[in-house]
Amino acid sequence: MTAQEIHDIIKAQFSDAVLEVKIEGARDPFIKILPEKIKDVAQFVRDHAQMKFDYLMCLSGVDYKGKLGVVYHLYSLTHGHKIVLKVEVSTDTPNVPSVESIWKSANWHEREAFDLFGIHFEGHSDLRRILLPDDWEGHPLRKDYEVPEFYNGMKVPY
Amino acid sequence: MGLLDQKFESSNVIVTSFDKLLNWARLSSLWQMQFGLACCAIEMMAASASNFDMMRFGVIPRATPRQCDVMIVSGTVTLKMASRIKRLYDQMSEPRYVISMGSCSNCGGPYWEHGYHVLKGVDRVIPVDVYVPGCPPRPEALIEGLIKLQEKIRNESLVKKKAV
Amino acid sequence: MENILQLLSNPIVSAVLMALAPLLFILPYALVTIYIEMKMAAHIQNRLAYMQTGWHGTLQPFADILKLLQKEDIIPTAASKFLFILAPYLVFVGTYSSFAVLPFSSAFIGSNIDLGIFFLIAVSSLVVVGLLMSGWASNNKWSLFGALRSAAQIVSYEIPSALAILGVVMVSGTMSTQEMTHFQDGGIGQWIIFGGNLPLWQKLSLIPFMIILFLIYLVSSMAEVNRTPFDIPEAESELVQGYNTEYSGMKFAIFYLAEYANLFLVSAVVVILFFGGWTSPFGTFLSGPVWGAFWFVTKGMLFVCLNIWLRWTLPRLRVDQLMYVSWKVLTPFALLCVLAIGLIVVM
Amino acid sequence: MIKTTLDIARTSTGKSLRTEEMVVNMGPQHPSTHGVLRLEVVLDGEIVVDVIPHIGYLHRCFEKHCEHMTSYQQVIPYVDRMDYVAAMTNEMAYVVAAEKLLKIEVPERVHYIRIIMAELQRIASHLIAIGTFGIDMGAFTPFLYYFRDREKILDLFEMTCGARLLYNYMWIGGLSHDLPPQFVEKAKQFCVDFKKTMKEVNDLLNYNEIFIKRTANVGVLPKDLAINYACSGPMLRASGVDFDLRRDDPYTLYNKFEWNVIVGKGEVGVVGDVWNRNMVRQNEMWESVRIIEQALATLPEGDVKKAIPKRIRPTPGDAYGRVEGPRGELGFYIVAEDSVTPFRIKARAPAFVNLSVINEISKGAMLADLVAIIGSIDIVLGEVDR
Amino acid sequence: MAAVALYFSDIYRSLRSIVIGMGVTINQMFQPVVTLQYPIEKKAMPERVRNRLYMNFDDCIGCELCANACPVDCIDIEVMKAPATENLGVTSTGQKKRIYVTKFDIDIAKCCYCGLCVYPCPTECLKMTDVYEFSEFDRHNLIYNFSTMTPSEIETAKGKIKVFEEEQAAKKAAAAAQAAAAKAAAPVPPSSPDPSSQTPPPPANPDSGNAQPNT
Repeated sequence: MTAQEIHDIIKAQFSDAVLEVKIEGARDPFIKILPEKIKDVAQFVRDHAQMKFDYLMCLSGVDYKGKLGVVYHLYSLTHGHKIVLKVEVSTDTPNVPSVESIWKSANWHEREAFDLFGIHFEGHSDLRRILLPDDWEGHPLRKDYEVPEFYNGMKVPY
Repeated sequence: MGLLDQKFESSNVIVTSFDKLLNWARLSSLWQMQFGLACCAIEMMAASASNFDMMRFGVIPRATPRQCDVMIVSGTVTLKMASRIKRLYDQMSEPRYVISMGSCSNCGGPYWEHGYHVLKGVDRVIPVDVYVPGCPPRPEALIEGLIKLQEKIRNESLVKKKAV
Repeated sequence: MENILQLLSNPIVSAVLMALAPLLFILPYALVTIYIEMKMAAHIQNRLAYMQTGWHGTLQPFADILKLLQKEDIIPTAASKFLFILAPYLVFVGTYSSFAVLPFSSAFIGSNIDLGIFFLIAVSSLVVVGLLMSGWASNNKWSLFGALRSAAQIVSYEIPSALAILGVVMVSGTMSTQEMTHFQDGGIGQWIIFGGNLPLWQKLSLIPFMIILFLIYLVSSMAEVNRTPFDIPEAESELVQGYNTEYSGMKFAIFYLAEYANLFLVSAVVVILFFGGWTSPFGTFLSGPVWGAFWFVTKGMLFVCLNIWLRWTLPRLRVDQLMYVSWKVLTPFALLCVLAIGLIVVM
Repeated sequence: MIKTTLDIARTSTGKSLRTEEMVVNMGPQHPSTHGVLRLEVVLDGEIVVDVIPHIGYLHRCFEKHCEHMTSYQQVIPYVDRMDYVAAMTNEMAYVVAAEKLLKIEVPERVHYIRIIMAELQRIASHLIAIGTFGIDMGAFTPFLYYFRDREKILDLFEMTCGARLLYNYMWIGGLSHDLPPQFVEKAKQFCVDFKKTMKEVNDLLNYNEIFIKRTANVGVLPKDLAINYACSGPMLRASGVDFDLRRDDPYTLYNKFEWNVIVGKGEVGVVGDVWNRNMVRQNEMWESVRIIEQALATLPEGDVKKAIPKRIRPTPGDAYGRVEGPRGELGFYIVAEDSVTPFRIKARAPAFVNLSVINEISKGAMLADLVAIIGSIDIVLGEVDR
Repeated sequence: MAAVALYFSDIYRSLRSIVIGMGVTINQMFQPVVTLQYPIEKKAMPERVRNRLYMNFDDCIGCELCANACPVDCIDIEVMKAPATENLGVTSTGQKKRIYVTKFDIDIAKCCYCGLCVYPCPTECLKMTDVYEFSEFDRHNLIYNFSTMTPSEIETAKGKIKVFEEEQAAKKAAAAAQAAAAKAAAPVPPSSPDPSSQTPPPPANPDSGNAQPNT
């Protein structure tokens, strides 16, 4: 299935959720989804017989300077096609529905995105810091992050 | 420290040669703490494996800190790990030595500049005896560091009272 | 001079001296065995091991012991201090006292008691108490695991090993280790693994059962000394160091010593039970008290080497499989063999 | 009626014998956690009730560093340090993603050399995986045999690019060096020698009955769970999913060679158990040797530095490139803006994803099995924590 | 019955695999050892080996390309533009040195031995050697100072630059005065083609560096 067909199916089902689509000229064709709808779309594309996106390759958080984004790289082991879904939320209220219940692999990816970007995944079963210690302050991969001077009495900068 | 530590006041021929014997024992039976942190751990394993065989120097990996003499900090020490390293060091029994292996544990290595979660040098939490540079150091370089450490031990005195 | 002789004839002094005699053997033996083990392991793995201390690192065990002497003796704050200190000595005593009944040669045995082999089974089980103590007193979960595993393991493997010994006792008709050895005197054909000095048809029919008993004893003895594939109490990759995780310095050295002493002990028992103890394999050729000691130690060391060889070959069993081997394989086979041997001997 | 100890205990205390679950902390320093993984294990006796993995003890801020580089080229040394056991395949993944971003075509010789290096690296990585797995099982000797042979691969690498472990060999659009003169000959010799060791270790470890008893039917990962958890590499294939990126999403020139995808068949246990995972790795090494031999035989001529761009400044956009690393699907998601500095690089580390399944497959296993399961997942903490 | 067969076949297979394993190990025991006895014997390093960085200071032209290429910023260079009148000599590749390099420190403890600094160097003064034995008791000894300029030399250089700058300023002022005078005299003044104006020209840029014959 081509990216265009996938887009058409999604568009037909969730006409108001698709915000932007780029297929021509993109290295990986992507569809930008309304953040609130991402869980429904994810459920739909996983279960749809023609799409069957059963394999979440990668889930990345991105800081677009002023906006935070989550990028879902999907692949179908049955059909062998892929698509990229993107959502964008504001830095002040970075709430995205969790897709953990759809793809279990999203569990740790979402925890990582929460840890490093502060994106809050609603409905995640265990949203804790994963890489950094629990008492760490701030979200280091944000572009405006300042490295703390001390952590637990240990000097951090060189 | 051990049974014989600082039991003698003055230094004479017997004490000196006894000292030499004890130093010899200590330097030729450096049991290594079996733990690795990152890339350097692989080279440390290679140094213990057949081709370089650190056991030639009496280095045996032990899993528990209590029975170890030398801790080879092999890899990046992160802030999350630093307190654990400190604790492991505290658990080791005297006399204990530390070899800092590789750029990361020397001073943060490639992560010294932007590594918000990297401890810039393991010597910020535990005292280090020998710094082995390299990223990662070749197994030979590690062995050379070990020989350096042996030299250092050779010039120590455990038996005599330390001048305060 | 006379005073010294008088002193020596004092029963208490002589008993103490006799009691110290095995130490004269165990210490050098342990040093040599540590060296042999490391070198053998190294050559199996295409490497060299100890090279820097003395010629080919022959002085390495001395360095190790001297170093362990210098190490700080840590007793963890939360440990049960008395038991923690007592445990290694108890382990060592358990092994050490078993040496009393080992007939090193026709002229030397610590104590030639009638129930020698029985004494050995009983006393060597004392090790379990020491291990349990060390594991519990360390206040370390891994140690506790090691101790419990070790208790389960040693107690289970006592059964097949006792049954194997029983089979031999039935053939030789004695429980004294010295008597047992005398029973096998007269060359390789007279060894119990080949049926002892019984009539020929009995010998021939005994051989298969004796070989099975030998294997059973070998396996269970390996389990009793906690060596791979049965080293689950100190399984490095699972339990860090098991029961001796918290021990350092001299206390650890005693554990170490006890382990190697125990290794020789079980090998020596194999030799006494199946391979003729101190008897020369060539009948009267090269026999006598001194040669006897030579043969005994040599045969013992051969089995020590076999143990080492196996250790560096095999992976480790899991705790339930360990129990399976003991209760479902070794014990039934041992019982069967004992039954068969009983029938053969009676007939 | 004979009273058992349990009965006595019950009657004396008035209630049933109380057992308590024990929480044991495994790691960050533990001989079998392959680095600085920490597992909080809830144990009921020897039975594992629950496992809570804690990672991040080696979080080296890889992704932050990438955003501070002054060129895309400078990321490569950091990529090496991510999965330090398989630096070549990491570089491969990064350059595949970057070349996709920059739309660079590289010469055929570069592809061939990359394949040879990646497959050699796969062997080297699997050697460590199986060797350390053997140590977890208590077998120390195969580990040293494998390390001995790994040293030969490292010699080949060292001769090619000068480093033993972290190579900085594959550059965007090419390679840092061409192959040295004796490389082909030595690599061929290695392939011949290596087959012997593999057979030996099969005898010594993989088909040892004790080893089989320890690993068969342990830590079974069913097929659908493996897919839902996005496991990849040997972990996925051992569960019976016939999926290999080298064949199914081809990058470079893997489809030119003749080789098979190894899938777990459950010879001695069930599909998806620890033994199968180990065996998939073992058999993959045979296939890697096959690929290397073919590639060496048909190595084309050419200049390996021809396509290296002088200055890398991609057009804004993003690209996700993935390759089949020794541990599974290794992907790099690169977001570029109009600058020489990467805007964001996210590494999709296979070990990170594979490790997240540990809780599911180790419940009900014994403590010793847990060690086997960790070993069979083949984690590299540098990659898990990045 | 099947269970019984399995029971016995298990025992048989276990014993068999143990014997096979023991065969492998005993066979290996008599193979030659592969150990390299390091301090006694040393491996011949391949030609491309990347270990300690070596820097030939005589050839350095202070272009800072290596510092820019370094991903970990372990090279610390401080330069001063030399007066045009000053002759600093030429490098072995024939390039004229124009810059005082007052500080050229490589923190070898930070270095990641990637070799990226070696390629851009226009005079090939930086290279990775095969020396790997350089462990230290003190970490600060791992910061290698390659600059041969002593503090007094730096002071003199500074003085020279100051003098030169003053001269230049004076010249420029003179030129400006002249120009003003000329402007007053003639409507179209000739643009002053003074190559050594006060703003230094950009130090050798990457492309010109690559233009050097380095293979």
